[in-house]
Amino acid sequence: MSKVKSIAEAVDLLHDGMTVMLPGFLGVGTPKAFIDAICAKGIRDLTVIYNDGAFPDVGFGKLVRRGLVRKLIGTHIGTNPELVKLVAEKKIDLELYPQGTLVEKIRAAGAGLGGVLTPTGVGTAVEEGKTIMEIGGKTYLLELPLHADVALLYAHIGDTFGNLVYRRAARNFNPIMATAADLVIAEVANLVEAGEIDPDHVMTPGIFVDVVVRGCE
Amino acid sequence: MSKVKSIAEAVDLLHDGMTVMLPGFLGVGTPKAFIDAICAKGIRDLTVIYNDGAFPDVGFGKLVRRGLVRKLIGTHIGTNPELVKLVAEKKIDLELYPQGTLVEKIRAAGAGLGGVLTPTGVGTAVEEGKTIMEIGGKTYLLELPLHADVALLYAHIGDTFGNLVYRRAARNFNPIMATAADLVIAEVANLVEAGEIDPDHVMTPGIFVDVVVRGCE
Amino acid sequence: MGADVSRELIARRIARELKGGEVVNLGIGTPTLVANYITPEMNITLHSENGFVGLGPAPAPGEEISDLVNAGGQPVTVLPGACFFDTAMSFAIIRGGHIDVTVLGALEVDEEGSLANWWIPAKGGPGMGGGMDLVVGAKRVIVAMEHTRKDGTPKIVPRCTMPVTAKGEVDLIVTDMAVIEVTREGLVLREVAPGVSVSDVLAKTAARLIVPDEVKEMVA
Amino acid sequence: MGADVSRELIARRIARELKGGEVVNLGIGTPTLVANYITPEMNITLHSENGFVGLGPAPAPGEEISDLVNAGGQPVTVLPGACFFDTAMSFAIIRGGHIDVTVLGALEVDEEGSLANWWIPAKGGPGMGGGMDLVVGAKRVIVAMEHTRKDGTPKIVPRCTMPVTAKGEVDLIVTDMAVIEVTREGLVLREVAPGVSVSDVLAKTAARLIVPDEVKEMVA
Repeated sequence: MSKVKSIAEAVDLLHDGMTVMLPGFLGVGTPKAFIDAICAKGIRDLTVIYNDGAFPDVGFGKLVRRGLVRKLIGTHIGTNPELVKLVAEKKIDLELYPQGTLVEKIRAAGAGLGGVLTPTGVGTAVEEGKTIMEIGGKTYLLELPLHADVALLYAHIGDTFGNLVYRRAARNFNPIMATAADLVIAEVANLVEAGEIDPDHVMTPGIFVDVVVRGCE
Repeated sequence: MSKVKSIAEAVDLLHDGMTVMLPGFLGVGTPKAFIDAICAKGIRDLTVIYNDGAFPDVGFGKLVRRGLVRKLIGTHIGTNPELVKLVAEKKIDLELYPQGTLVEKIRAAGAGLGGVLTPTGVGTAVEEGKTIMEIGGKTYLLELPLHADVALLYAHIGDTFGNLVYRRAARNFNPIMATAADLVIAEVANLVEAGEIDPDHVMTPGIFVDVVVRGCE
Repeated sequence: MGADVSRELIARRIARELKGGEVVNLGIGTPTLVANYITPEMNITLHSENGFVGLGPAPAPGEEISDLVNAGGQPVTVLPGACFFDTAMSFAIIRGGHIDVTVLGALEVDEEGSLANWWIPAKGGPGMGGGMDLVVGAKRVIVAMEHTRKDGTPKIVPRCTMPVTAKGEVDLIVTDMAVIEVTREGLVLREVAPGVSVSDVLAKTAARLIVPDEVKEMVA
Repeated sequence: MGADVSRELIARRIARELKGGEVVNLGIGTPTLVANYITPEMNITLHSENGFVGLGPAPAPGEEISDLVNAGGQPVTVLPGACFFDTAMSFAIIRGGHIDVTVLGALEVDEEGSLANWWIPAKGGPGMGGGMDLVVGAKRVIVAMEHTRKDGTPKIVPRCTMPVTAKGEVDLIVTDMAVIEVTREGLVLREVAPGVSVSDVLAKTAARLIVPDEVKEMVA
């Protein structure tokens, strides 16, 4: 049974106020066509889990410019001066984590873990409000799972069952975010039939993916 | 710089009393030639981290039959009656974890985490002696990292830099164990030059692998 | 009813519980037989905890592939759309709630839906393998087992006496005699096997069973 | 000394710290320049935290590949033996101690080897990105920076005044004026740049510096 839908059908599954996981690193690995569709429809008040600020006219930056983002949960916003300004003016909320912590929080949600202990951030502002544990003479912060309503993935190849293959550095957060949202939509540059991808080369199992849409390169 | 050595050279890096990570599931994914070399040399008093009991004449079972194993850290021994008997006679120590817990403990060691919280085992004999934490109304066990002196991997393809590709269900514990031992030795069925494997298809980055040996299919 | 016939009855009945699009893990033994009653039209994806989804039937003799076995170590095939992954991902799938239904055997099940299906090795049992994660992580847990031990003593008990695999995780028990649902109120008898009466089931069950007005005949 | 010349001096000096077989992560800015002084014979593997090892030089104009950028977002190439992975693996490599050396810039470093290189965004800074994990996880942390701010005030201070990236993790500080080692006893001045005297360095350093009998000239 094919999971392929049109972008219009898939965007209809979203609504204002959602928490959205968006993979990507400075825009690489972020779905392009799907972001444009969200901007066109104007789905707003979004909490976005995304690594960085991207650039003002790229990926996540487009959502910011279009005024659709209420809050960013990420690691770094320095590449997007528009976002930096909006955060300073308190027009967009910002929740920061070290990058390795952000990805482990997402993985924990997807993997059914109640949390992980990381040494990153000990003795810094990052530890504020967190449970601190000492184990074997070393200090760790307890970081809790981070889950989303929807994850919007980008893959180089996808099949009709939702099996995905990423290309080069566009992989980044995609395989992890695929595991941690109630609804998972994948924009794929190249759509193939189930069975056409070598089962050893699949990077995200299709069982995680609910909807596949055709995107662009 | 090539990491390729002969099996004899690689076995010389091992010594009695080591803690050894051995990937595999009922023998599939376990290095064959390297196990035979350990049996031939008689490296003994080993603590082996391995999922199951394998079978008496397969993989880990060969180490047991040869009398080289002092302790197994695993999840299930029922397929190997010789091992069951040795455990019952207290000739081999046994430390059991749920399979998902075992792999997370190994991953935590490799990923620099101080531990993970899992719901698996709560309210059972598995929780004995462990820190129990309640988070958001759900109960979890704190499971600590598990590290080894050496990991002995098995890959279908490996290059001279140690990049590895596994085949089908032989992947199992290999990629995780690759990250959590001081010394990592990979037996590869097919040895190629660095650069011959598509960088998107590599399943274990060569930076984890210290020594590559040629094995058999 | 012979053991084979009763195993088949259990497997067929459980297959009817599965819904289109579900991801299912079948344990070793009777649960494995459920696969025989899953048709392609049912659109079920089988997960194998040793590292793949898309588990297919056994290969033709001579066509076994050494690296492709199921969680019981038997040669298998994969279907189009299958994919392989490592153990960390396999158990992230399991523990993370991405398995819709797990079917597994049990030595005991109790009124709270706790089950025992492994034994402390010091007492002669094999260890828990992946079973504890499956029972805790799957959205729905179905136990497939004979209603009693070989000596006729009940396996459905007020409170497990053996080391439990998990507490309160079982949703449905399917035996050669009955289908029993685990509810907040306790164990509810939903169906009895052909030729088995409600009083037969009550006689072979040590746990308290709630018997509603309507108890259907088990259709397999 | 012009800014370019001093950045080059710092980068060349740091390249001399790297040993054969090491896995190295280079931060944005001056640290990136270190790559210009790493030869293939040195057998160094560069890690890029956005998801690969085997980072190579910039591509020829027109040969950029959209999915292949470094952690600064610039088009790059990969060398034979490179491989790609996801962010979870990238930071498992970082936090798990599989990076031998990380080189990064800093706004402040103090006597305990703590460093500040990000700013709380409410105060106008960008966020920590992957820097905190790198500093905590790498076996060896080398700071590459100008010895003072543009206004001439010292960046090497008794105690960081800005939000720290990590406590006590810095091993070596390489500036346009000096090479300073962080030891249990405190900061030890190991080398001074050509044309710079020990007293020049002391004058531009707010932290206490231990000056051993022998202070070498920085060889780049």
